[in-house]
Amino acid sequence: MKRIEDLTVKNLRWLNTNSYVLELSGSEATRDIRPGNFAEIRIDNHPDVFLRRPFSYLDYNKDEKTVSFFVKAIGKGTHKLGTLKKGETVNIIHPLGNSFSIPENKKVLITGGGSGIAPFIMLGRELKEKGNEIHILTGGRTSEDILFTDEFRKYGEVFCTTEDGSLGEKGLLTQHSIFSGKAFDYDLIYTCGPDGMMKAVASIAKERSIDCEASLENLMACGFGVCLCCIQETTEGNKCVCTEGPVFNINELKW
Amino acid sequence: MKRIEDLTVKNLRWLNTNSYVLELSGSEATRDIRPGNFAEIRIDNHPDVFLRRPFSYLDYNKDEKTVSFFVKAIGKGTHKLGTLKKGETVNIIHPLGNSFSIPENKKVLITGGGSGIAPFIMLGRELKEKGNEIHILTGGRTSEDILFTDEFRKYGEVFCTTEDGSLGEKGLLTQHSIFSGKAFDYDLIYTCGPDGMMKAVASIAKERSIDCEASLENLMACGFGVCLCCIQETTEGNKCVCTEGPVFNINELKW
Amino acid sequence: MVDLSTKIHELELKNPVCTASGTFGYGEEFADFFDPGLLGSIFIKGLTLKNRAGNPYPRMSETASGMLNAVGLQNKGIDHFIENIYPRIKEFDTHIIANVNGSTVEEYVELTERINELDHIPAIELNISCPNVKEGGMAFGVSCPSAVAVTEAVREVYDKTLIVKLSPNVTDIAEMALAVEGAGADSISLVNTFLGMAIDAETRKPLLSTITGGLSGPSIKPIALRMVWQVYKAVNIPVFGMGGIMNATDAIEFLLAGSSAVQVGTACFIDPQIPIKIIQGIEDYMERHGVKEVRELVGGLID
Amino acid sequence: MVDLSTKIHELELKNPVCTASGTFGYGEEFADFFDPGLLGSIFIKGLTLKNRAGNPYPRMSETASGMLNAVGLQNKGIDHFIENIYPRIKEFDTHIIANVNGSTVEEYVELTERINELDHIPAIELNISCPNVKEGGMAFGVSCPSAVAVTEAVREVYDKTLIVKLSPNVTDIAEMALAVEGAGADSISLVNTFLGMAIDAETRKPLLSTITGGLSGPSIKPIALRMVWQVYKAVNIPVFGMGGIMNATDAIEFLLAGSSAVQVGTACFIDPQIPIKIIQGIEDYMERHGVKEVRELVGGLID
Ligand SMILES: Cc1cc2nc3c(=O)[nH]c(=O)nc-3n(C[C@H](O)[C@H](O)[C@H](O)COP(=O)(O)OP(=O)(O)OC[C@H]3O[C@@H](n4cnc5c(N)ncnc54)[C@H](O)[C@@H]3O)c2cc1C
Ligand SMILES: Cc1cc2nc3c(=O)[nH]c(=O)nc-3n(C[C@H](O)[C@H](O)[C@H](O)COP(=O)(O)OP(=O)(O)OC[C@H]3O[C@@H](n4cnc5c(N)ncnc54)[C@H](O)[C@@H]3O)c2cc1C
Ligand SMILES: Cc1cc2nc3c(=O)[nH]c(=O)nc-3n(C[C@H](O)[C@H](O)[C@H](O)COP(=O)(O)O)c2cc1C
Ligand SMILES: Cc1cc2nc3c(=O)[nH]c(=O)nc-3n(C[C@H](O)[C@H](O)[C@H](O)COP(=O)(O)O)c2cc1C
Ligand code: FES
Ligand code: FES
Repeated sequence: MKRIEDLTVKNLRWLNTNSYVLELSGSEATRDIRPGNFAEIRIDNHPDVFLRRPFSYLDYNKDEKTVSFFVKAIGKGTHKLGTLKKGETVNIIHPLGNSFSIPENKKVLITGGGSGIAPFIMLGRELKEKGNEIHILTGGRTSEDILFTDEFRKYGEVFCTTEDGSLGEKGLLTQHSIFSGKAFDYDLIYTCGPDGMMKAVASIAKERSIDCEASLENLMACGFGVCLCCIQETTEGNKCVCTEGPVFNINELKW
Repeated sequence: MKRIEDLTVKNLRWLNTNSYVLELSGSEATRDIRPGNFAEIRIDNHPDVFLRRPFSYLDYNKDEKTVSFFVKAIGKGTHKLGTLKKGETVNIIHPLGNSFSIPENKKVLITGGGSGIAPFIMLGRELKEKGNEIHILTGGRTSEDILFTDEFRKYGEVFCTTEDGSLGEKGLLTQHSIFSGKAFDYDLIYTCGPDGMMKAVASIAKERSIDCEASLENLMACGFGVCLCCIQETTEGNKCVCTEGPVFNINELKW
Repeated sequence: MVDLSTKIHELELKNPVCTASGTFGYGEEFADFFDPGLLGSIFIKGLTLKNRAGNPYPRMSETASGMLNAVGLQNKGIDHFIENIYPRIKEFDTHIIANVNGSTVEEYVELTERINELDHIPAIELNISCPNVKEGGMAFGVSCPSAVAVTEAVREVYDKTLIVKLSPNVTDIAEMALAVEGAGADSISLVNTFLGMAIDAETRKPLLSTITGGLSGPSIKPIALRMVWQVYKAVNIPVFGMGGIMNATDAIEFLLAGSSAVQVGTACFIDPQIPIKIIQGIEDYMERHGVKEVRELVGGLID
Repeated sequence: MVDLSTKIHELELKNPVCTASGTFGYGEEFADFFDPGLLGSIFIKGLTLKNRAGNPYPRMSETASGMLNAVGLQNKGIDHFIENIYPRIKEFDTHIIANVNGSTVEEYVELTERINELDHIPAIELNISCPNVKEGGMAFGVSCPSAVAVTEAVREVYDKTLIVKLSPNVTDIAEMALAVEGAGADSISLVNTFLGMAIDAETRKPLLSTITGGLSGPSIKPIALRMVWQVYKAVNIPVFGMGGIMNATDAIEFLLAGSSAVQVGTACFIDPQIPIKIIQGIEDYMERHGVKEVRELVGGLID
């Protein structure tokens, strides 16, 4: 069930100069949250922000009734959201969208760039519970962008690339040696991040006939399937990213 | 000279449930400020406040480079302004408008209702410096609304009315016994407040052939004479309240 | 207790708060947020005869106090609607009103005939004002003769309540309203979106795939309100007013300007419960002002 | 160093940032804030032949991301202007452009003739789009024949640069633009304000003395931008674009849509220094994007 809730800022922690984790408490919706879902957050007190903004969950805690988000401050709304103080109220609609598939006892690769790593902590945890072997590959411009590696290590082996070579292998995410290695025998690849990165991962997956799921970040006006603004062209026609996505099997996408 | 300044909130003090004093520091404009002048304050971070809001000075301090305003929270902008915190920045254009006339060694009556008392502290001080005898009459709904009496007592005798009789005489400001007393021999009356009150004071003044100046609060879009939205009908045609006012001799007004 | 009911031709509305086509899906999408049966009526997403994919992505751009959309009437066509959606929503405890679109007069007529067969749809809203389709749509709504032609043709085959939705992208809205009244409309709804545009200065590209799109939200409210008032004064049929209604005060302003009922659009994206809050807010206002029947407010502007 | 200069007919502008009529007074009111001579040009407050008191108070109402005004061309008439104001402003180091208003074609012509005598006014802006006057004004700007009539008549007596300011309250702005181009206009400026309305729900009264007024500010930007783009594609004369420009990015969007220069209006009330900030912002943008001449941006939309 979708809910509209007024939640309380429990914590807002900047991780580096351009991203932060926003933790909200008081949610009755946690039991419905699945890895890949997102929320529509209303951003108040900004004269130029009219619509809500969609964010994937970073994590949630049923007992503490908290949900958290990893946000990259890229524009007016995300900057404004980053000025919230502990105790302030945030109005959110959630949980929204579909979720990643969770296989059992398979070997999977998670690839995330930028804010695209947000949905993968919850995914990693669930995948591990189901006995999957997990590799996590994250990419960024510099070492500053490589986040949550400690958390990811709880679920599997972590690899990374940076464009300046300051951490992990130097280059783009899809240039990582993992892709050329012999052990590239995954049953399923997950990807989320900039369009170019996701498409590159998808084309590798296709080439090797590996199943692949991508989480899209199309522009949204509503987030719950009524405005039809967020559509993605698929083999079955236009689909709503907010209700039929954000997770798509890449075979559906006309990439 | 009009200036656009970014000032710092030195203090914001609520006086009762619906009004506060906002003190700003860092102003280079204080030497140009005259009693009756006002400032156009930009109110940020409110999605529905587009234009600046005009406020008369409550006071200023040349040495400390501060200016202060007495604000009644009556709508969205004035409420928002009341949430400012010490250290935050406020953009203001000032000083604007004309000012009250300052006679010498005369007997004057100041009448102020609601936020209309704001301009009279500065006026009282200057009038006293010029050797005038000053009576100050303020009115409000209840005793809570009667403010700054200690300050006013420095400049002259203070009278007041409240509608509920909780302080001073019971009734409307113009029902005060001062108006029917024998000693109603003022050379000049000043008035600022709700339209109805000012008009009632003005009609008494006219009746007794006493000079009277009223400070108007017409709706303003710019505050410095270019939009022509704030006009007041006068005997000499439409005048701009923001440049040719806000202070008018009532003989000019078609009241 | 105040009386919120209002009447549009033969349509009795339990209250004057409806939701605008294209912003409320088929109503079911809001069932988690409130009971859609509480609304005055629901104007469902625009229908066409055949499946329409709509325009390419991107279709949306946020603007100052509003948004542009270029959806382009995406829907699966009338057959799909009748088979799959209608059965699910027909039992809502309020009126379902179909928003009818065509690229020719014949298409409008054929679609109307199909909808006419559906017992639980007591009214149609003839959309001659969609700015987001290449053929038909707004083209019908910006010239009197074509607006008259499509209204007359549809009137011919439709006996239930016929609402014609006007485009605000015209010089004289009252003239358009009079024309469609003369052509047999039972009611007029306005405004549809204003044709607008947004550009990304960094890339120098338009922000919508179609370059131009439809502007909605509070930014258009002052113009929409003026048009409703002009139309109210010009015609003798009831008006559904809309355009930027975000709260009960906005809705009351539209009633005062002459709307018999209002439609809430874009606001539903930001606060999906807003229609219910508006009903409540109108009730509060009426109690506060001693207004017994909401109908007293309609056209109640003191000018 | 980038080249900000642009040309409108015979008018060389040192930069494309001008200020809109009615929002910048006669320029002198801004002298405390910046040197008006730095502007591309100054469109001064609308002039009429005779003294005009304008409309009664109240004349202003704030709206979502904008404002309504009902000033109604208050000014002291051309004689007063020539005697008292012109001598003070004629030495500004930029072009002073007069905004010309009439209620009949003859008035427009007579006023133009008077202005023609003023050496330091190299151009006029024919305002056929003021929504706030009962006679003339917008009436000329919403029908092609009357727009043509007034433009032709004024062209007859005026050899300097003739800019015609269009009303956005029309069905087909490109058609209007083509008509006035055909009638001899050297340039087109748009948009004037949109006819809007505001109501106080508590008192049930209109918030403007004239009930309706002109909407300006960022709320209208998407529609204004679309109209500028349509006009740019339709005509061969240069365009002054305006409507809700609040910063350099907005101004660049108007340039990309086809404005040779822009006018900044309502924004001047909120930040009187904004025109200068916009000049600086355009310069920064050009440097960042390696654009050498601002003229390269005009109509540079990649569609
Ligand atoms: C399903 C989904 C999940 C997402 N999850 C995350 C996440 O976990 N962390 C994160 O940092 N970001 C996430 N995003 C992206 C995030 O929504 C945008 O970064 C945010 O909306 C930008 O808002 P802004 O006001 O800062 O940007 P603006 O200043 O408005 O614009 C900057 C850019 O942001 C993008 N944008 C603006 N509005 C929207 C919108 N309504 N929907 C989508 N994109 C928009 C546009 O590309 C625009 O050019 C997600 C997006 C989607 C659709
Ligand atoms: C010269 C002058 C001096 C003033 N001095 C003071 C003062 O010292 N202290 C004080 O508390 N108030 C003063 N006011 C009134 C003050 O400007 C308004 O109370 C304030 O603008 C209301 O803003 P708001 O957003 O809270 O109201 P809104 O929510 O916008 O509207 C509430 C009401 O406030 C009034 N209002 C709104 N905008 C303006 C505006 N731009 N100009 C004038 N009135 C407006 C309208 O009547 C409106 O109905 C003065 C006004 C003027 C013109
Ligand atoms: C995303 C979106 C889709 C719309 N689709 C339709 C439609 O299918 N048919 C129609 O008549 N109007 C459609 N409209 C217009 C609305 O019904 C309404 O007329 C307009 O948005 C103005 O009201 P608002 O400002 O309250 O949104 C749509 C509007 C939006 C924002
Ligand atoms: C208070 C006010 C007065 C105006 N007076 C005039 C005028 O005298 N002549 C004119 O052609 N336009 C006048 N305009 C319209 C502006 O020049 C401009 O076309 C319009 O405001 C749109 O631009 P903006 O959104 O940047 O303000 C006026 C606008 C405002 C807000
Ligand atoms: S965002 Fe509205 S339908 Fe997906
Ligand atoms: S407020 Fe603009 S002229 Fe007075």
